[in-house]
Order: sequence, then structure tokens, then C-alpha cells
Amino acid sequence: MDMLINFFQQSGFALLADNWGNVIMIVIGCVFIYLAIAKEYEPLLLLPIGFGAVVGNIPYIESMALGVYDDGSVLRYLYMGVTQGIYPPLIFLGIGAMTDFSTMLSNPKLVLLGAAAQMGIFLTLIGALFIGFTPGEAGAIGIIGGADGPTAIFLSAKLAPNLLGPIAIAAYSYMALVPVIQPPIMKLLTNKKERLIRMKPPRQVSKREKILFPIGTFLICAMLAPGALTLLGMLCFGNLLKESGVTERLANTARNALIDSVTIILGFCVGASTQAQTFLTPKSLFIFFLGAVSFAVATASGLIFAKVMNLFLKDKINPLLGAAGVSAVPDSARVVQHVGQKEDPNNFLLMHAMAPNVAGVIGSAIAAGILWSVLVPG
Amino acid sequence: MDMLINFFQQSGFALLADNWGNVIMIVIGCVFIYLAIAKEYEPLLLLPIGFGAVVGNIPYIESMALGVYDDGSVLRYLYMGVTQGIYPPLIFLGIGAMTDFSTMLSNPKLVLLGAAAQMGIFLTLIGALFIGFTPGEAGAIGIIGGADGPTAIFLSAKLAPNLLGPIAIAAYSYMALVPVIQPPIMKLLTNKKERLIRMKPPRQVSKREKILFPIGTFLICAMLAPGALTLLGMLCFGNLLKESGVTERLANTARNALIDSVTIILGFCVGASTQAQTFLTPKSLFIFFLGAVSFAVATASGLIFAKVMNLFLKDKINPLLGAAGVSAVPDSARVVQHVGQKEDPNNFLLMHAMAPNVAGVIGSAIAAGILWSVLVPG
Amino acid sequence: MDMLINFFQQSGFALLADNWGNVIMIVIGCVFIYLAIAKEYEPLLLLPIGFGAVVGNIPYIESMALGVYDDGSVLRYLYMGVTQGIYPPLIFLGIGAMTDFSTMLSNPKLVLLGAAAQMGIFLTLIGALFIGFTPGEAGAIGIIGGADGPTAIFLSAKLAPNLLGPIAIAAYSYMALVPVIQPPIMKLLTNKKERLIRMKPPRQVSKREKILFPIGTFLICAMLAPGALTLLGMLCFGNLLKESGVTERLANTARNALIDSVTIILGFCVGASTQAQTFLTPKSLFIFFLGAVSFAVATASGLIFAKVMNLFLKDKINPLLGAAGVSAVPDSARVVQHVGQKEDPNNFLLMHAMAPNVAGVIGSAIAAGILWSVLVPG
Amino acid sequence: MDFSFQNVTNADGIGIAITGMAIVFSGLVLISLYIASMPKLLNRMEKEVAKKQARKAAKKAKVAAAAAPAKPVTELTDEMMAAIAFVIRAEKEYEDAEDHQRITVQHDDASTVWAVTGRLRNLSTRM
Amino acid sequence: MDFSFQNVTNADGIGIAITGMAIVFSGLVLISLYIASMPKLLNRMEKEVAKKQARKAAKKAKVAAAAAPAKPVTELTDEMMAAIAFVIRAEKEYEDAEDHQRITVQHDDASTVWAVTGRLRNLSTRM
Amino acid sequence: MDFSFQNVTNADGIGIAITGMAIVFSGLVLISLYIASMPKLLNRMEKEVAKKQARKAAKKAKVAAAAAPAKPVTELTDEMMAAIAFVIRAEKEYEDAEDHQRITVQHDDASTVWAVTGRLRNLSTRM
Ligand code: NA
Ligand code: NA
Ligand code: NA
Repeated sequence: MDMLINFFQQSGFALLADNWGNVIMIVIGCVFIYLAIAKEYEPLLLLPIGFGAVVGNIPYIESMALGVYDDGSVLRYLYMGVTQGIYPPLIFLGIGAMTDFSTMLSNPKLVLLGAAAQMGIFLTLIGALFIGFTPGEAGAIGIIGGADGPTAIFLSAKLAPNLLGPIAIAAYSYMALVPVIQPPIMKLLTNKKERLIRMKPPRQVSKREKILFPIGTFLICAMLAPGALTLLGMLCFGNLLKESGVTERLANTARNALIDSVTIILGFCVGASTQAQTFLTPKSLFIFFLGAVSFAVATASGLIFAKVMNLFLKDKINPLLGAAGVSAVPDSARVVQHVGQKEDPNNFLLMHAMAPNVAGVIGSAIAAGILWSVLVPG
Repeated sequence: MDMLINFFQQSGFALLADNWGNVIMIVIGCVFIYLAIAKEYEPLLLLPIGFGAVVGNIPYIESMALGVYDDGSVLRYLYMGVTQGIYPPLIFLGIGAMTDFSTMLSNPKLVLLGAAAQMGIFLTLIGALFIGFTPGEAGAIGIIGGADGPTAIFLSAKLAPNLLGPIAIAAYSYMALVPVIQPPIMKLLTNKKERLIRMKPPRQVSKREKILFPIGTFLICAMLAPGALTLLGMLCFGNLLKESGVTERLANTARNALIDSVTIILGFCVGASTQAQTFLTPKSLFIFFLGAVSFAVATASGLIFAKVMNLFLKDKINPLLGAAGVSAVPDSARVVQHVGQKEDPNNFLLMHAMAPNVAGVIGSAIAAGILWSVLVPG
Repeated sequence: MDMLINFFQQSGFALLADNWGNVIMIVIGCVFIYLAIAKEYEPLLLLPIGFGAVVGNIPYIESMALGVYDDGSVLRYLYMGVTQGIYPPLIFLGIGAMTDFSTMLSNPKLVLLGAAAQMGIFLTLIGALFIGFTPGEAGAIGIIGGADGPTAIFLSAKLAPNLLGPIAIAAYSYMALVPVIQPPIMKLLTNKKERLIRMKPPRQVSKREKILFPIGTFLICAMLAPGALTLLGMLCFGNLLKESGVTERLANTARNALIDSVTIILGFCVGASTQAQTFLTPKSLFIFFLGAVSFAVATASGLIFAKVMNLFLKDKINPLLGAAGVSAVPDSARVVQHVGQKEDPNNFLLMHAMAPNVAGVIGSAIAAGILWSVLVPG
Repeated sequence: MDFSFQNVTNADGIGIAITGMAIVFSGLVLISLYIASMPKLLNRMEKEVAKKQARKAAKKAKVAAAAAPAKPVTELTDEMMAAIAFVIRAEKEYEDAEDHQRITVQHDDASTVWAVTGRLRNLSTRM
Repeated sequence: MDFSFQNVTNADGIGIAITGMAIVFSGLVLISLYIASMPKLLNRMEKEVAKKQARKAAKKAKVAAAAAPAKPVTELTDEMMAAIAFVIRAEKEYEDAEDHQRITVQHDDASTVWAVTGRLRNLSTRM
Repeated sequence: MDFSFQNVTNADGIGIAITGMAIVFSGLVLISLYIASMPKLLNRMEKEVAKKQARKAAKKAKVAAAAAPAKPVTELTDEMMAAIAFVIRAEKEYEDAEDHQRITVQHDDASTVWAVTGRLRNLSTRM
């Protein structure tokens, strides 16, 4: 009977009484699951993260190795793919194998919008330094503005492993909330006439261009910022598998079984890393605040840069496309489409928005490479 | 020429002469393969285990690192997923993603049958203690009665890594032999009238219930027995991926490529861990004996509890369903169906039997969590 | 501004100026990619290796852990599957699950051709010793003549990890170049009359034979050369999964998602291991030279042995089939078909050539097992 | 291996067994109750949601009625009724269709959208 | 890198090569023999199994004949023959079908059975 | 957490930000130029290749003409022209088909060839 009482004293029900933080995190996890299912905000990410947060916040006695931070636990082994930065490149491999870069190839000017939106990263870095984060931490926080989960995880693992949880959660949350964050900024910074601009239909792209694109792009980026080598190497490798036409079965596995397996485990582990004890700190609040600023600045930079480009271009760009430069693929491109169609239901911007959208992925990977090489400790 | 002779002296043919144990184990492996192919007893498990046993019992000179117990060998690396308990949760993820819990949701009373059948675990624990096993070993042996391979492996890895091989083999063997073990007990403990009882058709279950089920179930179980967190977390996570409707591609990978890959490697490694030198011991014999007892007790407990429930219920339960509470999914549910149809060919018990069947999986995972927290060394 | 200059001094563009070796290797990588896409020479291998070589030769400053040889880098973790020999058995598992051995079963004489072609391995071993390689290195170099990438990687990882890169590249390059290397030798060593020989259509093989084949073959080989246990164990296991008829879903995953994932990562890592700093050495040149000799000797041995067999056989063998004994599955079998059809467009040798072809795989795995046990250090 | 009941008492085997079964039963009883109560709770919730919506709709209708011109009802000819019914039905179908499509797109989320844009582009140049 | 045949003899290169080729050939010769003998062994086995079954069947037939009433044969009218033939054929078809289904279920074993029960249930409630 | 602009200057935050944006822009501008120049380069390359082939073809034609008998042209009747046209077209189609097939086979490379041989064999024995 003592044993039974003792057991109940060690059970989660009893332990939760002392750990309201865990209760809060479990509720947040459930909210994530709700948003994923009911609102369909990035469900492939939010659902695993949400359920992971529920699992990671069940309290247990210390002598059992159960959580992602306990040596020898199963979750620890699976989490190693996060802390060692192994999962993000594998996800980029799959993304490369599923992305069709033709719209970008047919309109190279739009690539620049993907560069402008990276402004969010560097301004946030300055903000984070100002608040008092160390340079490494500030770099990792800045990358939230890259709006790219795998890139954020990869860089945090290198520069600020202690903040990996909040940074990853912030990055994925805001990516999921892009349909909420971006439209007001887009309406504020553009007028109706601009939003009505139609883009020319893109030209046909040859198979050769598609094959040469990943090779050249990789060489340019890796030479310029070797730190981006792993992420962009995998992205371009995956794309080459897809476009070569001779390795279709490999591309198929990369964009299905492989990326799905990694996505499941990555999301779950990131969620499970939000144990209230390490997660509910003032630092996390600052990170979420800076992340929101970062997304807003990135969106604004893209929009404004598009308007600046229009000063010099004969064929005007619809400045809404600038907002797609933040990446958050493919959600921000969809947002551009929706906002554009509100003014003119026959204006199809989606395919044009994919160009700055994927350019933004490359842009933030380069930024991550730069931050890594500049801020890496030792 | 010396070298040739020397080589043949080191070859398996020569070494086998001194290792009759290996010959026996190779024959047992072949019997497993035969049962898998000719009798179709759980072929997805028995065939990999059988071939693994053949591979693991080829004798070789000590200086070569070949077996699962040799540092640096390939099999050792693959076997780490077993010893560290990584494969079982991944299998549970896949099982969750392929299981439809609706029959259980539509008849919650049947869940209790899955609890009763866990009696086998705890009685066997007492039996194993009596025979002289240490508490940890006794707990791991008891879990054989859970009739759930992954759970047995997971707990043995924690409580009695030295007995992992025999326990895993015993668990999987008896699971495969469920169609042989259960029917006589079922006929002994029920009369014809009971076996003829028909169940009401289950009600329709809404999508919302299916979505809420894994979340609530996980919270209840993990709070009560945090040790079950990893296994049940993955089971419920997989089920949520399936039922949410928004992560179908992840569920699909979890229940196909992922679970299959793990099943192949897990089965093969468990088989290869049966090297005669560590496997053919009196302890293993006791484990097999206790395992058989455990299955019998579990079956009987389920049946008897169903009869006890009938004393209080207006809508009588067919007591055969109690036998499905041992899990061994889905074989014991099929056995219930067959035994029931022998009395009345128009009595379809299969779908009803799935309810205690999957409840038994949850029940033994809880039991494993309890045993782990009570018996974990240190 | 200093930082910008400093950054450019650390960028790949600046570093390449001091590292012409890397430039050469990047060009070679591009040539591999070209051969894979334009000439379709083993694209599933050459494309990943080629792109890996490009990625592996981007120069970077030492303080960043990026390459396969840097502790803690992502590529290092992925490369561990190569250095620990984990990927090759998994590839053999998939190959087993996709190979139909019926032509071999229906014409057991042709198996001997697969033995004869292994002469290349052992003559090259002698050659490598003569040139001054250590015994371990010489064994690993010899196995290039086995024309089997996974076997070569597996053995090099054990006997000469320092030469793994060049050996793997040599093995895969020559396998891809089989359509260029073999035809002249085949024409030189056979006359028109021999090339016109037609083979009898093979007999029907029963399901039982197909099931018993992998089990018996594994036992024979593993008893004789336990070192081949891992590779042949997986090959035969995969084949049993395929032929048993009861584990189709496992076989399906083994020959698709699993082998594809491993192929992608293996090829990429092997490519990335060709960093000019470790790759462009005189040793590598010798290895490539010996590899070419090895392929030529293996082809010739197969052809000559077939002619010798014809002296004793009533039903003459088309000696071209001997060339398929080198393995390089399935390219050398295709080469046999093409060369045969040049003389007689209605002579279909492909299916007959598959018999020595797969026998060659087994033969070189046995040879690898022997070399490992004879030459393993310590 | 020494057979003895002392071993069992030393390890408190009986206690563990009883505790274990008690907790296993607690767990599955709780799950059973949870499952049994779910449909009721969901039902009640749905009703309340429905009530709220009804109230809102009623309010709106009132406001609309107030804002509407004095004799609107009599002017609703059969043709107008048919037209309204048609619009409502079409709208409903559209919503359903959109919903359906949204789910479909979601399923292989990234892949389709990313790949589709390329295909769209191809189509656009061919047209 | 010093070219010299001494290296070869030091490492017993020739010995390794000869041993190696000998074992490779042994291995593949054994496999070849194994393959060649399989059809014969399987054939012989099948014959013996067939014989045993034939003997058993004969015994059974005898017993049945002994147990049967004296003049059963004459009473087998055409209609009865037809009926028996039909039953046998139906039974045969049923068996084949069952067999076929068993294999199908086996292939994606767990998945179907687990998922099917849910679907069965749905059907049952709709009927 | 002490808010201060000193932190930014200590870490040279402004410098990093400027450097960073400069390099990100350099990278994407280079990619943009690379993409923009690709079609032109590929076009030029193709033209040169085409020229070379044309020259070669011309040479061959000359040689062929020299080697051909004196009055071949007049003998090319309409029927012959049609026949040649047909052959060329058929050949072209064959090539295309072959090309297509080659790619198909390539796609699941190993699997088909390895598996097909077995199936071929089965067919051969049945015929
Ligand atoms: Na970005
Ligand atoms: Na159970
Ligand atoms: Na070979």
C-alpha cells in the first residue's frame, strides 16, 4: 500500500502540482495542435511540434532518463539529429528534390527581392545585441527573420545551442502565422495601384538551364559563404537529383520517405525540447518579441525594395512580391496571391511570388553561413 | 598450402564442430523461417528473426568484429537501436499511424478487458522472482506476458540488457504461436452458450473523437506512469498524425517506409543476438517456460474478467473477447474470430475483438512504465 | 569595411587561388555529373559522387567544421556510415530484395564464370604489393577488380581507411566505364564463331528453389569465409524477403525507400571525401592505374575461363558471358548483350549474362571476406 | 537459480504486482471513462456553439430588418426566392468545394505548391 | 613506393592469391552443386509426400467403404452426382478464394486488419 | 539583459550587419546574373554545335556526291523521294522512341533489369 501511495506521489498528477510551467506548456502544445488541425497553419510542422511539447512537458522523477535533455534516453538520441544539425540538411535535400525553380529562372530580377528581405535578420541581430544577448545568441536570434525553420535550427545548434528550443519554436510559429502577420504590413506599405500591377507570364525554361542552375548556384554561394555549404549543398543536390532526369527514383525517395521521416522526428523533438524548466524564461520572451519584429522588418524590406526597383524598371514589379522574399515557403507566396486577388480576382501572382520565395531560402542560408563564420566561438 | 589449411581451420565448417550450440540455433532459425513462410505465423517478425538467428550463429574467429556483441561491427551499430530502445518507439509510431481505434471508442467497456489480461505480466514477475531471477530480470521476463514485442524489447533494454535476446525471442515466438496457445484455454474456460453471444454493432465515431482520443489517452497514461511516456507518446503521436487529416503524408511514411525499415533491422538484429554462447543457457529455458505460463495466465485472466463483467452487465459481453486483451495485435483478435465462428459461422467478433486488443497494447505499455520506475537500478 | 575585406579573404574565391587541387577536383566532379546525365553511365552512383566531389572541394577556413574529415560536422556524421561500413550491407539488403536469381538457378554452370572473374582481385593484390603498398592497402586495392562499389567500400573501411576515398572513386568510376573498358577486350579474346553461340532458353524455376537458394547460399559462403557474413547475410536476407511471398511489404521498402536513402547519402559522402588535400596524391594515381588493370584482368579471366569450360562441355557457352562475371551489375550484362547483338541481332544474351553477373557479386563478397580475415591488422 | 518464496518477499513482489495491476486498471478505467464521456461533451459543446451562432444570426437578421425598407417582404416574388435559394446553394457548394480543395492541397503541401508553380508557368507560356 | 618483388614475397602475396582463388572457387562450386541438386531433391521429397498422402487417402477410402451401407452406389442418381459435383466445385472455389484472400491480407498484414476493423464498423452502422 | 547600445558596438553589430547584407546581395546578384546569362550562353553554344555538325554533314555530302555515279539526281522520282522521306521519318521516330525507352529503363535502373531477366526467362520457357 505504501508502494501504491509512493507511486502516485511520483506520478505526473502529483508532480504537475509543483510544475505549473509544464501545465502552461502542455496547453500551448494543445493550442499548436488546434491551430494545425482547425486552421491548417503549417500542419506538417505545428502538429509534430505541438504534440512534442505535450510529451516533453510531462513531469517525471529525475532518476528516469526520459526527456531530450537526459543522457541515454531515446528522445535524446533522436534529438541529437537536431543538436548536431543533421536533420536540417536532410530536409533541404528533400526540399530541393521537390522545388521547381523555373519561375525564378525565367525572371532573374525577382531574385533580388529574396536578398532584400534578409534585412530582417541583420536588424534583429543588432536589436538582440542591444538587449544584451551575446553575439552568438544574437546571430541565432536574428536568423528567425530568415523565416526558415531548418536554417534557424542549423545555425542555433552552432551558435547558441542553449537557445535552440525557443528559437526553433519562434521560427516555426511565426512561419505558421505568416497569413496573420504579413497582410497588414503589405497593405500599409503599398497603394491600390501598386497592388493591381500584373506581371508578364514567365518564359519557358529549358531542361539544360534547370540542370545547370543548382550547380552554378551552389558554386557561387559556397564560394562566397562557405558556411552555407552544408545547407545549400543539400538543397542544390536534391534539385539536381530532380532535374537531371536520370535519378528520378532517388529524388522521389528524397522528397517523400526521407523528408517525411526527418520532419516527423525533427518536429517532435523540437517540441519535446520545450520543457518548461528550460523554456519559460525571460530570454524566451525577448526571443519571441525579436522574432516578431524580425518578420515584420523582413516583410517591409522586401516590399520597399520592390518599390525602389520599380523606380528603375520599365516593366514594373508588383511590390507585393517583395513580401514573398522572407521565404516561409510556400505560405508567404500564398499570402501574396491572396492579398493581390483581393484587389483584382484575376491577378495570379502565386507563381511569380515563388521566385522571391525560393530566393529567400537561398538568401537566408547565405546569411546563416556568414553569421556562422563571423560569430562562431573559438 | 599451409595458409589454405589454416584458412579452412578458421572457417565456419571447422569451428562448427566445436560449437554444436550454434548448429542448434541455426536449425531453430530455419524452423522460424519455415513457420513464417509455410504457416504464415507473423511472417513480418519471424522471418527476419529466423534469418538473423542463422546469421548470428555462424562461428568466426575472435579477432574479426562481426557479431552484434563485437565492438565496431556493423551489426553492433544496427543493434544499438535495440539496446538503446530506439526502435520500439519508432515501431509504435508506425502502429499508431496504422491503427483505427474506432471500435474501441464506440465500446469503452471493452477497454477493461485489456487491463485484465495484464495480470499475466505481474504473476509471471512473481514466478520469476521465485525461481531466483533478480527483480530487474523478473520485471523484464514478466513483460513477455504483455504479448507486445516492442514493449518487451524496450523494457528489457532498461531492466535486463543481459537477457534481451531470450526475452525478445520468447515474446515474438509466443506472439506468433497465439493461434496455437489460446484456443484450448478459450474452450476450457467458456461454455458453448457464452461463445455464441453476439455483440451489438458498434456506433459511428466522429472525426473529433478520433482526434481527441490520442491526446487524452496520452495525457492520462503518461501522468499515471511516466515510464510509458516514450512508447505511448509515439503511439498516440502516430495516431494523431493519422486522424488529424492534415498530416496524411507524414502518417503514410510512418506506417510504411519508416516502420518497415525499422522492422527489418530490429527483427534481424534480435535474431542475430541469439548467439548460442550467450543464448543457450538454463536461464533461457526458464524464460521460455515463464513466457508460456505468462501467455496462458494472460489469456485466462482476460476470459475470466469478461465473465465477471457479465455478472453486472445487461448487454452481455462474449467472454472470448477477453482473450484478445493480451494484445499480440492482430493475431489474438483473429483467434477470437475463428473460435467464435466455430460455434456460429455468422458471428463476426473480429472488429469487437480489436477493442480489447489495442487496449491491451496500451495496458502493457503502462505496465512496462510502472515496472521501469519501480525496478530501475540506481 | 575591414570585416568585408577580411570576409572575402576567407571566402572560397580567395582560398581557391591557393588550392588548385580543389579546382581540379571540382572540375572532375562536374565531369562525373556530365557523364551521369549526358551519357547515362550509372547515374544513380556518378551523379551523387560527382556533386559530392564538388561540395567536398569548396575550400573553407579551418576553424569551421564543414567537411567529412572535421569532427562534429554534419558530413562527418553521415560519412560515419561509410567509414564504419554500415551503408554497404544496407545496399546489399536492397539489392537482394530486387534481384531475381532465377536465371542463375536454371543454369548453375554459369556460376563458375563469376568465380573466374575474381582473378582480377588477386592479381591486382600482387601488383599492389609489388608497387609497395602495405598488405592491407593492397587487399583493399585488389577488391576494386570485384567491380562492386559496396564491397569495395566495406573492405577498404576495414583494411585501409586512409585510402577509402580513392578506392571507392576508382571502383565506381570503372563500374560506370564498363561499356568503354570491356568491349575491346571481349572482341580481342573471342572469335566471331564464339560470339555467335546461342544459349538454350533457361528452364522454369520453382518458388521453393527461389526460397531455399538464399538460405543455402548464405550458409555455404558464410561457413567458408565468415568475413563475408555481413554483406552476404544482408544480400541473402533481402532476397529471402523478396522470394518468401509473405514479407512483400518489407522487401518493397528495402528495395525502394531504404536503398535509395542510403544510395543518396553514400554517394554524396564518398564524393565529398575526395578533398584534393587527401585525394590528389601519387598513391591515388597508382590506385587508378591498378584499378584499370584489375578490371581488364577480371574481364579477360572470365572470357578465358568460359573458353576453357567449352573444351569440356557439350552445350557450348557463349564465352562473352564470361565478361559478365566481373559483376558491375547490371552494366556488364548489358555490355555482353550489346556485343553479342552486334554479331547477331537476334541473339539475346542479357538474361543468361545475369547469372555470372550476380554470381560475380557473391564471388567478390567471398573474396572480400577472405582478404579481411587474412589481412586484418591485429 | 534457487527456488524460494523468500526471493519474492525480499523484492516485495506481491506489492509490486498489486500496485502494478491497480495502476494498469486505473489507467484503462480512466481511458474508458474519457472515451465514454467524449461524445456527450462534444455534443453539449456543439449545441452551445450552435445556440451562440443562432443568437448572432437572429441579431443580424433584426438589424437587417430594421435597416431594410418598409415593405420588403411583399416584394419577394417567387423568382426572387428562387434566385436567392440558388445563390445560397451555389455559395454552399463553392465553400464545400473550396474546403475540399484546401484539404487536398494541404496533403502534399509543399510538394504540390512548389512544383505546381512551375507547371502553371509552363501552361501559361503554352497558352 | 619502392617497386620490388620482395614486397610480394614478404607479404606472401602469391599464397594469399592462390588461397583466395581456391576458396572463391570452392564457394561458387558448392553453390553451383547446391543449385543443381535442389530440383532433384525437391522432386524426390514431393514424390514421397505424395505417396504418403495417397496411402492415407487409400486407407480413409477403405474405412469409408467399410462403414458405408451395402448398396450405396446404385442409388447415386444423376441429380445427386450433379449436386455433389457442384458442392465440390463450390467448396474448391471457396477454398481458393479464401487462400487468395489470406495472402492478400498477409501482404500488408497489420495495416489492413487494424484499419479494416474500423471500416467494417462503419459499414455495419450504415447497414 | 542590460539594454545598451554599447553592446552593439562592442560586438561590431553594425559592421556585421553591413557586411552580411553586402554578401547576401552579392550572392543573389551573382545568381541573378548567372540565371540571366544562361539562356544566351546555351543558345550560342547550341549554334556553334549546330554549325559544326552542318559543316561535317556538308563534307560528308560532298564525299558522297563524289563517290556517287554520274547522273543520280535525275533518277530520283517522286516515289523515291517519298520512300526516303518515309525512311527518315521512321528512323527519327525510332530514335525518339529509343530515347524515350532508354530514359524509362534508366529510371528504376537496377530493379527493372535485374527483375526483368527473371521474367524474360519465364516467358521464354512458356513460349
Ligand atoms: Na529567408
Ligand atoms: Na498487452
Ligand atoms: Na564481382
